[in-house]
Amino acid sequence: MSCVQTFADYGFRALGIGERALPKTDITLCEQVVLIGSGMFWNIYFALLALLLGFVAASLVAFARNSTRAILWRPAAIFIFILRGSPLFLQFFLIYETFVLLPKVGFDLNLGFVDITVETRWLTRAWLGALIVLFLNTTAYTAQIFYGALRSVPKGEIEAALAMGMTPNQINRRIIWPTMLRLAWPSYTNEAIFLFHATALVFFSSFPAWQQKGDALYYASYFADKTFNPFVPYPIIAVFFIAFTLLIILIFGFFQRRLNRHL
Amino acid sequence: EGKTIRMGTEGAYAPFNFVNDAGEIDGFERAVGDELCKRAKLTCTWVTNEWDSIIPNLTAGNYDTIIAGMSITAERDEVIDFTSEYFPPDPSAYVALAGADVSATKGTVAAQTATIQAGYVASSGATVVEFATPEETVAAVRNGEADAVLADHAFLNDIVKESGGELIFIGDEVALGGGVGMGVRESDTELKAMMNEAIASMKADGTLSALIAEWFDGRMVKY
Amino acid sequence: MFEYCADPKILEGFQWWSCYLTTVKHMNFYTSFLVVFALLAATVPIILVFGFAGAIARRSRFAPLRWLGWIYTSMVRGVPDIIFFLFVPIAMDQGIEYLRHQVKCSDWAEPIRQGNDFVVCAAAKMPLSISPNWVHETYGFFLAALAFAIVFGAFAANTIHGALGAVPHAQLETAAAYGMSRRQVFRRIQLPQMWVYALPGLSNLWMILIKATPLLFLLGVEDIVYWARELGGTKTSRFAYPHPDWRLGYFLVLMVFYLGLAWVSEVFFERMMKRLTQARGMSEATQ
Amino acid sequence: MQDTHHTLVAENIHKSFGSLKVLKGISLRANKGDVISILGSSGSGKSTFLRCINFLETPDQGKIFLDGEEVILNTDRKGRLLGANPAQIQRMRSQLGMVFQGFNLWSHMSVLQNVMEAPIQVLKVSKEEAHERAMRYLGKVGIPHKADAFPSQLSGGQQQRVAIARALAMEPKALLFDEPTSALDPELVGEVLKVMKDLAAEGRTMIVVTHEMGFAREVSDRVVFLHQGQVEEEGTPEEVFENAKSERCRAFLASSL
Amino acid sequence: MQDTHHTLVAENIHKSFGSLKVLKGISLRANKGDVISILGSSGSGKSTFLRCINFLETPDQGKIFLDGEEVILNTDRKGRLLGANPAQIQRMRSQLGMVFQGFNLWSHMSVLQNVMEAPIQVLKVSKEEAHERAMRYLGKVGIPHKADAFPSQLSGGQQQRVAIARALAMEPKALLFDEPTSALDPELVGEVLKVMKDLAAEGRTMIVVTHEMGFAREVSDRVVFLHQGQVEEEGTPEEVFENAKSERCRAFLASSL
Ligand SMILES: Nc1ncnc2c1ncn2[C@@H]1O[C@H](COP(=O)(O)OP(=O)(O)OP(=O)(O)O)[C@@H](O)[C@H]1O
Ligand SMILES: Nc1ncnc2c1ncn2[C@@H]1O[C@H](COP(=O)(O)OP(=O)(O)OP(=O)(O)O)[C@@H](O)[C@H]1O
Ligand SMILES: [Mg+2]
Ligand SMILES: [Mg+2]
Repeated sequence: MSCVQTFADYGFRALGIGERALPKTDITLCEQVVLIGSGMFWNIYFALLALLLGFVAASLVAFARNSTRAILWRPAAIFIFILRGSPLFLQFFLIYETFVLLPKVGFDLNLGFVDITVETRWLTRAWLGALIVLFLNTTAYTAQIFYGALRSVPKGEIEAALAMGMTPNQINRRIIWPTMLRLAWPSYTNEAIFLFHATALVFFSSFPAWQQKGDALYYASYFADKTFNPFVPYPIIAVFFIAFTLLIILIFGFFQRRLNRHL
Repeated sequence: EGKTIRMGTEGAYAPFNFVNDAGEIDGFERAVGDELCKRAKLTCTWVTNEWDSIIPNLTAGNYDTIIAGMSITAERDEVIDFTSEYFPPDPSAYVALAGADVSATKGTVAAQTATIQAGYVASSGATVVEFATPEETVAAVRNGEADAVLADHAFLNDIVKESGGELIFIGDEVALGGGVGMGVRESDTELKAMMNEAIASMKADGTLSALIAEWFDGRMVKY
Repeated sequence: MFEYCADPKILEGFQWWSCYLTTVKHMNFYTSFLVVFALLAATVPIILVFGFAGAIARRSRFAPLRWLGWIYTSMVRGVPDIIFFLFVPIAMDQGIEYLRHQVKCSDWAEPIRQGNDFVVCAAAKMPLSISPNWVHETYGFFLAALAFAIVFGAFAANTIHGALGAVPHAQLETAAAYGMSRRQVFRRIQLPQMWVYALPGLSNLWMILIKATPLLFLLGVEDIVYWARELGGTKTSRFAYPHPDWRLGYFLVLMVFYLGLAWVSEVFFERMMKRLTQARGMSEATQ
Repeated sequence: MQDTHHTLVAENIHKSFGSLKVLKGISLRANKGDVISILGSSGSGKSTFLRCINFLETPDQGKIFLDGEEVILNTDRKGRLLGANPAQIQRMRSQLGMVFQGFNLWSHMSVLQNVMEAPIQVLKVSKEEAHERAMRYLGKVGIPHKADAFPSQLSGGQQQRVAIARALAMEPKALLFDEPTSALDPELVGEVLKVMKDLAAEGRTMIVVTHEMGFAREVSDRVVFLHQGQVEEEGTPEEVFENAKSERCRAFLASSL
Repeated sequence: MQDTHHTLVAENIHKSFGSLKVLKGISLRANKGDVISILGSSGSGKSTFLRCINFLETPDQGKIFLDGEEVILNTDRKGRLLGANPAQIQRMRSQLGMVFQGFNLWSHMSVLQNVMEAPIQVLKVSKEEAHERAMRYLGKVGIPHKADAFPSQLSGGQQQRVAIARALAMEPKALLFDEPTSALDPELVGEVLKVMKDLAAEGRTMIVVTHEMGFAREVSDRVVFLHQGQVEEEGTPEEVFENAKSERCRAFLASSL
């Protein structure tokens, strides 16, 4: 079977498209590369969505943490501490167990133009449940990074804004937030990389894989199990991760230069 | 001769092998293994290893045998060698919540990741959902995540028996894999021969059948 | 443990619990907490060694060494730690045995790779098959510590590299202006000043390291996660103390343990940073 | 004692930090067009006084009037004063331009954006209008060609001039300067002082904390010498520089010349 | 043209950064006990020249002699000069004390350690001897009581005095100062200038880049005015301050007074 054919069969297997049965015998290098690559879809999906949502939430949590009002900073501090202080795999486990215990109901969500039936059952599926865990986790880490940056925004620039009669809200939005972002960016780049790597834990530790649709590590360990040789699939997935990590560094570096263009 | 042999097992698959409350490896295979070593005049030490990497660690030489309820399959046989079986082919069985019928075996079926059962369900037309540990597969049935679980009969038997009627066997048993044998490195022909000889002698004098009856709910196997 | 524990089947309530929680298996669980600390204690010095080696390599004037430093820090940081742990320790183990084989059994005729098997002579085994089990476990622990150190050393190297660069150039230049040699400048000025800039990054790394220790069980070390999972799983009446799935409870205990460790660490690092910055009146270096 | 005909009145301002009494009852009146210089040694409370005037520090006691309108302060449970009405404080701040020693330009905005920001956000001026104003005032301080530069690309003197343009663009009733030249290289001091002299000549109300005796002498209508949180000496430049009554003030002036 | 009787000789120093020619052939001779002031507007190359003298920048061309010994420079493959012998450069640096504008005290060491460090490390002086020296020179600059303080606990003026003591403790043949007072508050300038005057009176060889015209006039034996990388004017203070031949120099002096 040619590699092109393999790609047609398994290129999107992680999404459930293509050949149903996974290769069982006479596994070729091509099959391993293609299936592990298709699994990368889920790693990217988790990383991308959790990062985007987490970025917004972390900005809010960071400002809450930086507030002088106890009803804002206390909960923010506790949230950050718990999620930063415990291993991700325990969070996966505990939150999955909680989701499993929720009653399995569906309810309709009216979006005006379309009705969607939302099922609590989705919470136990990786695409939603694991996303929520990763989102909460990166929110906490990012919030801590942003909070640190908030505290190092030059006081003088804030005072200058105060002295011009700007409201706290305007100052937060126009002066503090952009500066905070610039200061936080290098650490935030690291967090993005860590989060991307953490996506490998999704199917590995807690969330079940449905219909053999899993992430890159799911397929890599499948092959390691089938071929009994860890020295092919794991290096393959390592190369995939290195490549995407470099991509992250590239993209974040681009934003970094934009954020620093005035320096 | 008194050679030292390291026996690799999983320690998490009662009643084949598990870690008892004293922290020791226990179970049917412990009993069989110790007896085999005695007969082959070998000194044996026991080690546990994660199921996922149990074969690579054997070929890498971290221990000398796998004695972990491992079915003899063609794929595995390509990589390692098996002794003759010391436990007959054990059918796999479906377990579901009480009240479920056979249709559950065509619904969502839980299985442990990367087991022959997972592969079987995937090709049976049912929706397979894979968990990292056997514990979780049963939990998934209990909490309604899955309609049924497919696993070795011997493993499920204890659980069903003690579930107080919550869980039942459904559908037909499925014959997957061969009998259970001891895995050894292909290059280790000497050890394989010694073990085969010891197994044959245990079969011949009935000790093996007695051990099976003891550990598997009085199951009668004739060797 | 206690006298009355002889027959667990008849125990109830407090007595049952007191016996259950003091089984040998539970004792193993409790001691495995020490394993976590042992791992941390064993790895931190190696991590710092790797970190300094990597950072210094990256600053070297000798280009190949610089590239080596760069490759180490960027490649290893690019791979998720679990994936790294899934194959690198086995590879290291085989590497060590291969080298020992070359040295000790050079007259060995058979190939080392026989199909899938990796076969070295008995004398090259690491540790020897006849060694008692604790040697095997210690060796496994050592490999795990080494694997951890390689991964985290790469991150530490990156942090230290950045911190060395963050020391104000003027401080170094002044030392040079007084006639100090490159080595003296590095040892007397750059190195001591680096810590202020490295500490935030290193403390962050420490926090990550703590939370990565559950991966130990991937490396074959019987750590707290292994025992929590083992003890928490459903126990049939084949066991002395049967119970349903209690993993949730055990994992909550782990959670509390990790949170406590994180809290203590945070307080410690805050104090340390204060001491470093207060004496010198530096503004806190941002990560 | 309400002085409605003065542009800016500070009355009996007290301020402590912890147990340290920094201001012990300082009053100041500025008519429209007045240039008042505040002198004093380091730590005498000059900056704190200026910061109290526009509530960057809340005074412990005292009153502030701007164009006859009193800023309402309430006492909180612990007896501290608090701005009663954030909107009023913001409004009055928008009418007092402040120029800091460290410039405090917003580093992520271009020069033009720096100058346009507050008029748009605070005064709700249209973008076009703000742009037009910004260019006018940048022209006045002599650097319209730097409109698109970022602060980090400017010399200190240029940055301080942008800060002045930024304050001017709010068209404030009075300008407060806190040592506007002391962060500058000697050669850059000149350019900023020149701009300030021009502003004085235009008849702007200005309160200037400074160490530049030449400027204080030449430009101010009145000089105030602070010492240990109190007004030690006050008068026209001639009175203060030539005939200071206070010994301490004479010593200070002697050492600074 | 070798001048063995001069303490410090820089001959025809050239230096470019990229395509920017900063120094275009500057020479300078200092006898033992000479105080030479270097003036010039910002960017004229004063700092670069000073840094070339002790090889913090490697000159592109030119020669340096210290007490008649030439510092050997080699040309690398790209035609750039390189110090041939790191040991020689380190030795000559140890004989030239440099005091920077930003003080550059080592922040992780106490004042005493700062002063003792280089004598111990570079001159291999014993600990006791270094301690004795340190206390002597700290006494000379008037702050022996601050020996155990950390730099951050000192005022700018005090820091600069420690920096001078640190340079003196090497007992160098000549002292190089790069704008030693321009990072200081006006009130702190005085104390540092006083120390420098004392040093001049003691007969130390000093080369001082400064903006303090008063100091240059009063203390120096010779004044050098740099402009665009060249010596535009040179002479005794009287010659330069009262009868500068160059127009550019007259303009500079006028604006600075
Ligand atoms: N936020 C604050 N907290 C505590 N003390 C303060 C604070 N701000 C100022 N001080 C103290 O109040 C006193 C007066 O400070 P202020 O800045 O007003 O002096 P200044 O006259 O402006 O001096 P300088 O000429 O150095 O700027 C000083 O002793 C200072 O240490
Ligand atoms: N490392 C460098 N790389 C590139 N250009 C430099 C470097 N150092 C100095 N320059 C440039 O060389 C010129 C002379 O700089 P130098 O610092 O010697 O001036 P200066 O006379 O000391 O001025 P100032 O009075 O501002 O200190 C300036 O235009 C400066 O931008
Ligand atoms: Mg002040
Ligand atoms: Mg300079």
